[in-house]
Amino acid sequence: MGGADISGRQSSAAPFAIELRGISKAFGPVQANKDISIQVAKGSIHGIIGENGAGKSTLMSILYGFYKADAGEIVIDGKVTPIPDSQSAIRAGIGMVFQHFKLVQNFTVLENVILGAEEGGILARSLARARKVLADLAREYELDVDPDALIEDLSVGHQQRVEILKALYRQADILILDEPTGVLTPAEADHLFRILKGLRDQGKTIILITHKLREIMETTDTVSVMRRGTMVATVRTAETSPEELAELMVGRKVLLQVEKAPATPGKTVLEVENLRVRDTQGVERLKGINLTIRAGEILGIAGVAGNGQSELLEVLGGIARGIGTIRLNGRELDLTGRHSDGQSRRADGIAHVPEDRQVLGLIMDFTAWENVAFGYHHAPEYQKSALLMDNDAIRADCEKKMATFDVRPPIPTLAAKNFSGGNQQKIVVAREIERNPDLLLVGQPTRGVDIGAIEFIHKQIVALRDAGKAVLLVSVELDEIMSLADRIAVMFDGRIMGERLPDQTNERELGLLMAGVSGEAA
Amino acid sequence: MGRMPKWADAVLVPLLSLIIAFVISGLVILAIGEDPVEALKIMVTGALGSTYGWGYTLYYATNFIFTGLAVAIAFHAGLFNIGGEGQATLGGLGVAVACLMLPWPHWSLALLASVVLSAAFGAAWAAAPAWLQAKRGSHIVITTIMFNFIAAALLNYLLVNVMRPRGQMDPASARFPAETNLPDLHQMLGWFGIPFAKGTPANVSLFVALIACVAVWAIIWRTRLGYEIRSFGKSEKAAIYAGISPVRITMYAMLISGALSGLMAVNTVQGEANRLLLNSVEGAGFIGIAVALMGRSHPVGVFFAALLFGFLYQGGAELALWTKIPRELITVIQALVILFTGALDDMVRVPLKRLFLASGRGGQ
Amino acid sequence: MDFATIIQILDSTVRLATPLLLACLAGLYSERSGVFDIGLEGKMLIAAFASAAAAAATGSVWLGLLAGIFASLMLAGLHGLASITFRGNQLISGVAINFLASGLTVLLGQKWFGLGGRTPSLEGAARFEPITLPFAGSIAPVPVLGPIYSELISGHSILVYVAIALVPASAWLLYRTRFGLRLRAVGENPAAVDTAGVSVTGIRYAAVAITGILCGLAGAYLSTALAAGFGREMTAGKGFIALAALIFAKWRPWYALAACMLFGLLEAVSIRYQSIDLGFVMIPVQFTQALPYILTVVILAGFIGKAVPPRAGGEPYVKER
Amino acid sequence: ADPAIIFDLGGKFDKSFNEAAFNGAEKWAKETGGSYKELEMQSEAQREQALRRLAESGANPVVMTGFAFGDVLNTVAPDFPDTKFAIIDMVVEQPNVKSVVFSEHEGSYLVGMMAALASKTGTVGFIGGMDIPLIRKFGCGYAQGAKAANPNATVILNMTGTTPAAWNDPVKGAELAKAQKSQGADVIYAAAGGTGIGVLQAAADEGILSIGVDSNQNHLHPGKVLTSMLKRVDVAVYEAFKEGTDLKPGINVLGLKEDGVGYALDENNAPLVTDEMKAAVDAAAEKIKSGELVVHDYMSDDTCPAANF
Ligand SMILES: Nc1ncnc2c1ncn2[C@@H]1O[C@H](COP(=O)(O)OP(=O)(O)OP(=O)(O)O)[C@@H](O)[C@H]1O
Ligand SMILES: Nc1ncnc2c1ncn2[C@@H]1O[C@H](COP(=O)(O)OP(=O)(O)OP(=O)(O)O)[C@@H](O)[C@H]1O
Ligand SMILES: [Mg+2]
Ligand SMILES: [Mg+2]
Repeated sequence: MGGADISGRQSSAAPFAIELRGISKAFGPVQANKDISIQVAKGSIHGIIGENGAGKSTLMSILYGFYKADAGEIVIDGKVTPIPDSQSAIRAGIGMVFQHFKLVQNFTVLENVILGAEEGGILARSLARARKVLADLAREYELDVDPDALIEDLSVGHQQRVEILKALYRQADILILDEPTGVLTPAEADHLFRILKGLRDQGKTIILITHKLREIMETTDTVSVMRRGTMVATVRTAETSPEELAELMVGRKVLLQVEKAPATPGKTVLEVENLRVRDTQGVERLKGINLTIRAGEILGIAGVAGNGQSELLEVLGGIARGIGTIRLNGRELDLTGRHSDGQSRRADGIAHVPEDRQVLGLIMDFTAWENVAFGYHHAPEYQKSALLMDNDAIRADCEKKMATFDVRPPIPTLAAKNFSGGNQQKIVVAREIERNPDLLLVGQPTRGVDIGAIEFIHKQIVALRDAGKAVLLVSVELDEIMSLADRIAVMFDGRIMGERLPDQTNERELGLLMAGVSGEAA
Repeated sequence: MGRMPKWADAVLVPLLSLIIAFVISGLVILAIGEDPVEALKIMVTGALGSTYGWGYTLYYATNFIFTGLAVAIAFHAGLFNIGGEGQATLGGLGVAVACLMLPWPHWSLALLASVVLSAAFGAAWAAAPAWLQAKRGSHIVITTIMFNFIAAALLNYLLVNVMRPRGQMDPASARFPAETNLPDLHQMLGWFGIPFAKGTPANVSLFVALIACVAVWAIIWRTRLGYEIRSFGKSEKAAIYAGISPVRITMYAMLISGALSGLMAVNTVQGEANRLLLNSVEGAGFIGIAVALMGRSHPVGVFFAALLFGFLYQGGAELALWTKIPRELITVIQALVILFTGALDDMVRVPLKRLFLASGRGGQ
Repeated sequence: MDFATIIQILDSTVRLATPLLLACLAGLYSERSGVFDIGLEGKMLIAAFASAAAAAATGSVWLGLLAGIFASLMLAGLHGLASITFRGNQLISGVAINFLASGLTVLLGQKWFGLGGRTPSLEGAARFEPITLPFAGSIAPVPVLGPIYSELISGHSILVYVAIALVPASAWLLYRTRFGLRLRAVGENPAAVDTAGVSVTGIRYAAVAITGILCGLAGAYLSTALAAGFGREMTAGKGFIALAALIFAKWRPWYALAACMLFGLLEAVSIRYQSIDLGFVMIPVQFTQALPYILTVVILAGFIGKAVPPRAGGEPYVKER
Repeated sequence: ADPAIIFDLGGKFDKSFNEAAFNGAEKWAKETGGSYKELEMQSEAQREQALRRLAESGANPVVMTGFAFGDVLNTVAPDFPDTKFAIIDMVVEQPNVKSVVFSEHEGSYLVGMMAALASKTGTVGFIGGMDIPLIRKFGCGYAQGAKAANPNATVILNMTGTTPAAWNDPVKGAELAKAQKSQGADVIYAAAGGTGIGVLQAAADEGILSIGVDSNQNHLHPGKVLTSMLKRVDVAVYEAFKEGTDLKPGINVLGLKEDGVGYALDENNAPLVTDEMKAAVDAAAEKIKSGELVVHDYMSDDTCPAANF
């Protein structure tokens, strides 16, 4: 049963494994899913792609009974099957691996696997049986994990295996995976896809959500594209191209190339030597980073999420502590002491557009004007006297920034949470760039931001560079790095795997570096 | 619009919750065989019908303003300080030390000293739980509860073994010198020729409380510290990003909170009893929770909520005096207010939100 | 201190630790399921009142016990409603419940009995009498073992034995059964339980109900076994000591037994000795009384063995924001 | 004007001190058909408000039970020169205050004798409420009586606590009684307000004798309460109410001679009290009344010849 004839099997007579009809779901004022219908054939891998916030996870959570749809019906194997809760989904043979794992951290693998699927009131028997079943599954699908290990001691890849084992233990025929590779190394991802293909060949139906077109093209049989809560198309993978999918996803022709003059780097602004950072669990996340950025230069950091980029931004931005040396304009920065916090970094001339604007960059309940002072509330121009802040001055400043950055609606008293994602990002970028810092840290500047805003934000970053400032750009979007950065460093497992110039490299080479294959070997 | 307007969340929700609490309280009165309307009448005339009643109502309200502000400012920092009892207990100790230590020539100087010491003692008692929360992650709710009990034991020890004058039977400190006695409203209004009942405990501390209201308002909404406290309370992660130290803010917020609780003792210990008694706090620390919840942690709201509870307290005392309804009725009302405005908030808010959403959609 | 005195103090410890143990185990269920409960005190209080009132009215301590459990369950249900269904603040709900119990017991007591919040004294079948275990009389003269069996182990009311039996029972339930697995999971990561097809709400309500029942036992013990009737505020902070014991015990049944016995011992000692002379220093009774709270703070501070509460504790389970 | 009475923290149904006062007031009401205002203290800090409110409402005289009112009364009485106050168990020297104090040591002496005579072990116990000189006065008189009846008697003395909570902790009272029993005591005298209820209960449970206080508590556990030390608070209240607005200020000491204290004998304890016991005790009572026998008052010099506190 080869992958090639799968699409051929979709005769209209055979019932689909899954059919969703007219699903709608709103979270308060946000319409996450609008009248969505799809059909997935039995024994196929069906991909779903779409931008952040397009509603993919919501749709799958409805299929799994985690959320209740406002309207629509679910048909499993040709039968209308109401799925009001996860119990019903499990009974209907559906298993789901969530984007954020649903595991009990201080339980063993075995306990997590039997949770909710125990036999009888007493555990001993269930545990014994599960141990046997797990051993069988491990042999069958290369899914081995130590059944007695605590989840908190497992790597992310292994935790994901536990999630898959959970579903298989419940004899799921339909397996949903929500962005399973976001946290995996390329090798782990390959392993996962081998498993998925194996499962498909056993007749199981798989729905795979991912942002990565390469994975869609390599793994799926059919693919659906979502945009802003609606289903825009379902096509056979064999009959489409990455370009077409990207266009469907975004709603217009993509591939933006940033207009920018060649860089004219000046003196060295930032020097990082042998920087090491441990997270709260004591795991070393940065394992000796060395890099420099010069004035008038954008250094792009590429890499799969979770390889230390966040920690790098955090330690530079004064959120995390580390050891090693960081020099800014030749002056050594404090990495552990009193002057290692965000306030000191700002005073040193470092501005930071954080990766997650809603969690870090903004106080969602604060008004726009309060957010404009966020982090700069000690700035002299915002003070009325030694004790009191000058709220009028901040409001006036906010109005100015809103005008410059075209924030809509330009109402300083509106709470941050009431702006759309793109406009929230503009507020953050305005706040940080307008400080005219010596070094700008930017993390995922355009995540979840529409194309118009992307162009605008990119232009602002380039303008800052042209004003002779240094920029450190972290992004998981290779396109963004390629088009914006003057120099690219690739991070893998807490180390810099190598540096390349954008016009002397290609996505393949960068991809290999991102996968941990060192530059010399590549 | 389709969204719940701000005023509805700030005023309508607590008001509806309050009404539910009062309706249930009325049912409780009916259940014990009394007439709720009659009870309300007694409460209103007893608490608000004369300057005498007002004297007590304002006296109690003064306590609740202090403890309400204390809870509110901690709420702004995302901290739940239920240690007001203990902090006010220690504040009382501060007042006693201030009044007994030096011979003060005039009440104003004594007031200054007791304000400083009561605030300092209250803040000190809040410092340990704050530090443990900030540095060691010990849950501040539990530690402040524990510190309430420890404070009670400490005061008990001090009053029985250290501060009780020889020959006195009840565990209380010596009487404070007459020079430290604070002028009451009768005296103060008398300066302006306004008549006010004699012998009520409302005193100059009321004005200290009002000043505290303004000060807390200014701190929260007008200073950098307040800005940082609010930021930290909304999102600890974002606060760290902005360079706001969680340890520092936890400490400051709790120190201010403890100081406010401690200040309450100026009213009860120096303003009323003129000596340190075993339990002069009498649950005001807990009522602060209800006051802050109802007042939505805003000083203006706290002021009105404190007045309401002052009214309930004085009204309740009158009820106990003139009817068969025990004073514990007030405890029940207080419980219901906390329950409905604090814990069952969503019971009112969610349907209200839906109503606004529906009316918004219908209007479009 | 002679042997007989030690036996007496330990005997008293067992009696005084029993309400703590029942309340502590009660809290354990709720908190293990992720619902913080600082309303143990209130539930105990209302149960103490209801059982004494019902026992006084009916003359049967068993009916009293049922009434106590029922009353405590009502408050537990209220806490569940606030913290599970309406996703309110669990701590605030707990505070409210304590006040509610404190007010209602006096209000109702005054209405029914007119004794200023007290219930009439209970006698005979309206009280739990001490049980003499078999052979207690005949073994008594045996040195050491005799007094230990006949005075320390024998001669307590049935609820004391129930409380102690509940320790292994709880340990078994929590760690060896399906219900226990789900209960612990729901306190650690409710989303994991939800996606595994088990109702988070159901488990949490079940846990809160068990808490209600056990607090009912604790309250009934106070007013119908330890004392002979209800007096206002008769729990006098025992619910908070139980809470302290729960933290001290790191939310585990066997540790809970040890913690409650320790705190019971402190109480027994502080009743007997107004101050303890250690030769070089006098320990005032107030210190002994405050020791449970001080120890809990020390434990919470993590200087000796950190107490990590259930990870999802205190947070309502919210799927859709 | 109606008279008024304020009960202290234990409440008017404490079966002891406050209840005695209540009974006195009730007796007055029944005899005269008059009505009176009453108030129960619920917290320490409320005292002044309660006192003022009653005085203000026109009640006269205002009677209060308990030493704890002393300090407050001192400040309130001058504000109401036309109102008469009576305080029990405390001396307040104000022109409009009548202070009633009792010679509890005399009554305690008598029940101490009875305890020693009834004891088979030669060990008797005393459980006081809050540890204050007043309660030590009880304990000291009791110990003197016990030693007088049996010079070899051992008297175990315990106090429940140091705060007003000690008046209302039956569980603690019961635990203390059990502890005393294990030390050999077979008669225990409780002078501890509501806490005493627990002492009497535990003594009955454990099969030993107890002695009640203030009111006649013999009926609480018929046949198990040896006697009760009567303190005629009821008489004091009754008298004060009867005097009404003509209440005579000054200090009033009520001892055995004035029938202010005594011991209770009724059908509940008749089987327990032998004729010899009664004879011995009554003889001592006569001697005290005549002044031939002086029982040492602890509060006169803070010492006790018969016991160590
Ligand atoms: N529990 C929730 N409560 C409220 N709003 C939600 C919730 N979950 C999702 N949303 C909103 O619904 C919309 C769709 O979200 P969803 O998570 O389904 O997107 P997605 O396509 O999976 O995005 P991503 O690629 O970032 O995972 C977003 O606007 C999101 O903010
Ligand atoms: N939680 C919320 N509460 C109230 N209004 C909201 C909320 N979330 C979004 N909105 C409103 O809904 C509108 C759409 O928001 P959304 O984030 O979906 O925009 P978007 O289409 O993704 O825009 P962008 O491309 O800029 O991210 C915005 O105008 C915003 O004001
Ligand atoms: Mg998603
Ligand atoms: Mg968006």
